[in-house]
Amino acid sequence: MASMTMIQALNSALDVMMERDPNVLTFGEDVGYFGGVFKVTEHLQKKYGAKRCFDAPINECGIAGAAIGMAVYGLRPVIEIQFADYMYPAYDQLVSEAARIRYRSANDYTVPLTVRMPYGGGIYGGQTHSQSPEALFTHVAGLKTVIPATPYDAKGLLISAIEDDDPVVFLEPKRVYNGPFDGRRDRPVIPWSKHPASDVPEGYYKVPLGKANIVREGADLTILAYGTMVHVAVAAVEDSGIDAEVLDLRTLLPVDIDAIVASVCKTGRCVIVHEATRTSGYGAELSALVQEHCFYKLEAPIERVTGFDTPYPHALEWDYFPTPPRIIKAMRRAMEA
Amino acid sequence: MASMTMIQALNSALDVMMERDPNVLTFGEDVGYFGGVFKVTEHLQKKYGAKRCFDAPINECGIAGAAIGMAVYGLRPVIEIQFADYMYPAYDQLVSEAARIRYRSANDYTVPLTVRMPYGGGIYGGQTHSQSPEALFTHVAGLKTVIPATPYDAKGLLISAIEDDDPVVFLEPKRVYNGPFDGRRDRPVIPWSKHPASDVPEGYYKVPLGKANIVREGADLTILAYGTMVHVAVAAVEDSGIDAEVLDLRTLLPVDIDAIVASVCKTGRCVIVHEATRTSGYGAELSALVQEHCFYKLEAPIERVTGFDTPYPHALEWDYFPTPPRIIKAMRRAMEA
Amino acid sequence: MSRRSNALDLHIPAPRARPGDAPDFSGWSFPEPGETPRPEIDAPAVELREFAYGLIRVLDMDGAAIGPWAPRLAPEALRRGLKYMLLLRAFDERMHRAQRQGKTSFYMQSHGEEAISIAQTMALDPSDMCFPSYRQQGILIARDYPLVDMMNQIYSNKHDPMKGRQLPVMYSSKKDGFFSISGNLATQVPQAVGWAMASAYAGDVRIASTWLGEGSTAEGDFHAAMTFASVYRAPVIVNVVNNQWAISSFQGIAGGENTTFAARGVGYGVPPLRVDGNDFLAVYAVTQWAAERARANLGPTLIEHFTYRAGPHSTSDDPARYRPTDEARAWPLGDPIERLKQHLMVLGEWREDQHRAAQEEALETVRATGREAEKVGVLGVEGAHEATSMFDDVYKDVPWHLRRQREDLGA
Amino acid sequence: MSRRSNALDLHIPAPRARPGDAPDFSGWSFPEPGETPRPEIDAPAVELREFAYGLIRVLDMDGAAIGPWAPRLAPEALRRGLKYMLLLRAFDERMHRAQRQGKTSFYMQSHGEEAISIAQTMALDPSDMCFPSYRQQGILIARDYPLVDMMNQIYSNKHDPMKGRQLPVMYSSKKDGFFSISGNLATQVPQAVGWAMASAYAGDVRIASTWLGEGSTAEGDFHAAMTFASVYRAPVIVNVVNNQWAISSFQGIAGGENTTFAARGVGYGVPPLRVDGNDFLAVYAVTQWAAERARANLGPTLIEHFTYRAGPHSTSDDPARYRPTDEARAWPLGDPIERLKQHLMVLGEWREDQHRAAQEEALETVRATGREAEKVGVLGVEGAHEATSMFDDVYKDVPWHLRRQREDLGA
Ligand SMILES: Cc1ncc(C[n+]2csc(CCOP(=O)(O)OP(=O)(O)O)c2C)c(N)n1
Ligand SMILES: Cc1ncc(C[n+]2csc(CCOP(=O)(O)OP(=O)(O)O)c2C)c(N)n1
Ligand SMILES: [Mg+2]
Ligand SMILES: [Mg+2]
Repeated sequence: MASMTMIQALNSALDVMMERDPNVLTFGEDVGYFGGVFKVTEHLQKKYGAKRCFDAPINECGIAGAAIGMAVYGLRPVIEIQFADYMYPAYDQLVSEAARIRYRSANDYTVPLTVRMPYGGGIYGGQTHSQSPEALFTHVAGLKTVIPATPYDAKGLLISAIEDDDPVVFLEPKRVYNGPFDGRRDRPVIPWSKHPASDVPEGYYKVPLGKANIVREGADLTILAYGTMVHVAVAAVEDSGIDAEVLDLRTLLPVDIDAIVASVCKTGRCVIVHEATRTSGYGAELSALVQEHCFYKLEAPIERVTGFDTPYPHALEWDYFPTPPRIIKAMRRAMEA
Repeated sequence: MASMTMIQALNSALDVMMERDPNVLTFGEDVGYFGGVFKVTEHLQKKYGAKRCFDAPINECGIAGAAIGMAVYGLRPVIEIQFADYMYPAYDQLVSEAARIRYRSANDYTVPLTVRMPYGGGIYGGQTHSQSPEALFTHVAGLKTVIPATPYDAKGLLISAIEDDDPVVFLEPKRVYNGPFDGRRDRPVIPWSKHPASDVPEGYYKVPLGKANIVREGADLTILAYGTMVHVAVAAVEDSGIDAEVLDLRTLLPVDIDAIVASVCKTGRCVIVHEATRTSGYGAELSALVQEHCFYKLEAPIERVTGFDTPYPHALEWDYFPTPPRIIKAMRRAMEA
Repeated sequence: MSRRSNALDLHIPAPRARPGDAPDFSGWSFPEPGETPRPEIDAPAVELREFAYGLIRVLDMDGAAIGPWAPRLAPEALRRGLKYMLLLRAFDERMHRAQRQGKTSFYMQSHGEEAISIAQTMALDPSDMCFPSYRQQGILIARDYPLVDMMNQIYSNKHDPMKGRQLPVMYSSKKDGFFSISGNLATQVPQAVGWAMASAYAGDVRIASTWLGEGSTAEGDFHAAMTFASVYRAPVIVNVVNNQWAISSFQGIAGGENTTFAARGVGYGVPPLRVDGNDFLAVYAVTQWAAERARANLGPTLIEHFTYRAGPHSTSDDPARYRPTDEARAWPLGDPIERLKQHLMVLGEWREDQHRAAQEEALETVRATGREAEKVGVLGVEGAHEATSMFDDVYKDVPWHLRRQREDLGA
Repeated sequence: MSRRSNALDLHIPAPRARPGDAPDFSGWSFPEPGETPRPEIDAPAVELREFAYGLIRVLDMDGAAIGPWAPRLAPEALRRGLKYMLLLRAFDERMHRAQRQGKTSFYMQSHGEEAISIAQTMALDPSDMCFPSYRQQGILIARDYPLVDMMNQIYSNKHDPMKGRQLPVMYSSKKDGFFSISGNLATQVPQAVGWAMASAYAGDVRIASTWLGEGSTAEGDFHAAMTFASVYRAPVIVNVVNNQWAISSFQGIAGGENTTFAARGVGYGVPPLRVDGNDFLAVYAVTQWAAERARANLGPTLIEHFTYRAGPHSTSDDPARYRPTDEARAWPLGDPIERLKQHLMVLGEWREDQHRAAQEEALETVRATGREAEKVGVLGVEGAHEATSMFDDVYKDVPWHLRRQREDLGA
């Protein structure tokens, strides 16, 4: 066990897998010598050589396309899209190709590919370094979508993603790379080392895909969240005095429906939190699922607390970011309904 | 007034607008001499010259990107993406650029662009000529998304889209291009000429964006649909004997929330129908909106009848397509709940 | 609008001839067969630039094989190539007709382009990996993939290896090194480069080859592929099949008015070979050159195959609506089957009666196979595929939401 | 793994020098200043291919202007250019420091590349339209855009013309023909082509010019742009600023190991000019040539500006982590400001004391403007922008769902 930040945990996952399996390699923009703009691939080129960890041309379509070809060959590539905001040029290769190849070839060809991308705001990154495009992946049959919230989960989920025989989009909440930021800007961000989920085994382990985590048990209301918003939701619960249960979904697709249903049917109230724009965000799917499965148990309308339907505005990002007070307001509405 | 198919109505809209406004031009793959693979741009090159209606290289990114530049210049380009399934290479230009330019330039530059694309299945087009990607647009702040269901609406909405000062994604239900196919494959498709909404003025008129149409009034249940599914929903209602109200949304973003709320609060039951894959489809947003606005009026869980979460399977497309029986089943569930 | 004297003007390329016009290939000049030198496979790319603007030809119009590019191919191999081409053409004709008869939804012929897929497959190693577009069904034929399985797929019947999920012509066969064809143009090209990089990564000996139409070179995927291939010196052959037409748009709309498609390779520092695509021997020879170069770790080659799409784009279009009907006949570089036949006859290795017999044999094979496949079923036969099979292979294992949807459908 | 003797191997390009190594530009050879001929503006593209592999130079290293490309620029214009460059450099330095002081979130300098944006802007018509990347702030400076507004944007203060919505350096000014900069690389390039097509469509006289880094040429948008520009002969200048580095990756990773970036133009049949980007006069001259060509309806030109990024990529990276710290000083083609200064001095049109005064003036302008902008506010001042202004300009009119979200936020 070691105390790791999320970056260190992700780096460790790659290291463990490259050590275990010569078919695992990683590439992307600035991923090689430099170790990635967020340092997730640091030391890997030095340790495993330039052929296993290298820089790519600035062409996300090519990064995804080449990785698909490698996966078809039999390798297990892990690619980095420098920011999720830059995944759009790769979108066709991911949606029309990676996601469909097993199906259209009737299981003849498969694409064991992992696509890492830092997502989310709160770092003054402006419109093109802050986006949360998860719903653009959850709509795509054939892709899995994973978002960790802690170092422990980040490593265990990334290893599961790499070992998965289908393409996995692995979104990394960059705002909590270095500490479990909880949206309370008036307090100093505590380092990961003070958080129990930063205790990370140095070797191989997995956190299974498709399983949510109950971060906090509660009786009165369920909060569904993932990534950065898990920490914000927990802070909101602390500040609200409401006995809410917080679910960290961890995998968005396939989502852990049993955990969701069990919790919401128990509490009868549900608040969904995400940072992505509201309309057609993943929260809409969660809302639809919850009302489909828990209709008769619901005592209040399901609330969505989300990013607004605007680009992420640079200087106004703290007005855009779903902070604890916004979540608490929704919780109160749900409790009072 | 003339009786027009949807193709003729769309062609007429382009003709009217090119006649009225020298800033309107249209291009895309096979759009010029050939008049488009679905003939929507037929005769336009001959009538207006090759500079106003022309073929483009097979590069959807370039088609969108060049059109954005033209719109920034001050023209009102209408581009055709040959099949919605091929919009992915253009997705970055549409999402990161067309949708954002007004915002990021603080209203300095604008993009009055219309992006036409045939969508939907039922023509044995297989996985890559059948997709319904509307939810990938409704999630994007800065885009409007429009889907007509009849020739009359197609022309009036397309003219509104062209005159709109923001980028509009205009999805055309290709299965009803030539007749209001209603999913009843055992009956011959009636031609548009037998349908009242094929009475189309030859000149200029508009159908406003953002306004739904009540296709059928009813007291017991509300069906929310758009495009091809409007006709399928009406057929389902006919076959079901249930007194359902059918709303043709026409514009998905901004959606006509007042019409939706009025109807569902009246009926207390809601079935949402679309052809796109279910998870994170636009139906999820509709479901979330309905439960947010009509929670206390709902007497049954909101039902979603959608395409399955698989690629569109060529030979099994009639099992995939949401047919009247599938809709009726959902209606019954909603009535009996 | 009155135009200023210095007004700018927009140029829209147009083909020389449209329906009603006479075909016009005048003014095109090609190097003579045998005229183009054959460089060493390790020649630096900078020395190969001019190949982008010439045309490598081996067969002259009388059937003689001339010059340094003439491959040393035994008559037996030539006859095999000819027979494959005859089979491919017969197959295409029958399947095109089958679509007209409503037995399938869609078909695409490779009429006029047969030399490319057949000669290239023969020049490659059987274990080399192919990433084709939808017009290289000849690869499967030359790799002796069961014709009946191609038909079963075209008919989407219950033996369809793609289980009814794919468009008719979008084959896949891993054991034959034939990658699953995509409906999205050009996506296979960076994948081929990635596969080739993986082969190099693994210290393998297999190379990759990929095909796309001249129209498809406009897609960004082509640029991605060329960039990656150049940067990592991937052992891959990128084949641009310039058959003059996309659907209704001529090669000028794809960027062929100001230069050749082979010249795209120049832009990336990738050796560009331009070859008469209707010349079986020349196609074979350039492929062999490029394959040897790739195997020697010298990286990618771009080959432009200069040819003509003699048939319609697909069963969905009528070429008479956008080009002169007799353009194919006027094509200055002839028909690939006729030209190889003539060559074999000049060699004294083939006779008219043999040719007629071979043609008849191809027809009979196709006919018999057609009967076999039709017995299994044609498109639209209910129950050919379990509806619930639609939920398989979306993922390796069926997740809960698809299980539930499968139950819904079953109910 | 034991490797077969004929095993393939994967090539990963690497720069010649990394931190700890001495900078290594040995073995590079450039044509002499004045050596490269100047073709007529209507020369066919085929005759211009070799320009992709040379380097157009006017100024020699002693400050003399030599040869057919030497532009006829009055000393007054040269002094103006020099002063703009001095102002740009002073501005960059101060803003870089401002970021270090926490007054802004982010900054990007154009250190070492000043000649490109300044000389090009001067060679273009003021009404020509520019589609820059994030490193051509010199365009705004040479178009006399208010420096204080640039700073207001950098500080995201309440006078920020982008209303706090954009990253600091992503300017926009329609009245100055400066397109809104995107955070997504290369997207502006097809837009510039489309704008140029629109100008030609409308019979206008204005042309477009666009800039992207050598790293960004790898993006598919560049291919789209070059294809469209070539096909429709768009009146556009595509400028590739090859400053040797993307972020941490050298130009070999972008595909510069096997050829030049100008050569990309060859691939599309677009005239490719390659120019010493640190030579103010040469940059001016090639831009003038390309602009005249475009205005004469002769279509696009691709210009590769060969230069060196002397500063960090942005305030977010430390170049000492990936390249030798003294690489910039070792750059064989000098510094653009020093070289123009020297030229003016050789002409007898400039003296050291004038230079010092001009430098001081630039600094003072920046200092004074900085005070003015800081008085308005720096990043993080609460209330600089109404939170609810975030909902404006998503659409022309605010739709119901944004109205509701605005109310929620207000509440
Ligand atoms: C991304 C994408 N855009 C458009 C299409 C529609 N389409 C199918 S084939 C075709 C023409 C391709 O022409 P070319 O590349 O020259 O190949 P050829 O058919 O001549 O072999 C087009 C436009 C598509 N399949 N995919
Ligand atoms: C689509 C996209 N991918 C990646 C990035 C991240 N990124 C920003 S700048 C940069 C390097 C660009 O290098 P180059 O084009 O050479 O321009 P330079 O910075 O040298 O001027 C990268 C990778 C981005 N902004 N957009
Ligand atoms: Mg073609
Ligand atoms: Mg650069």
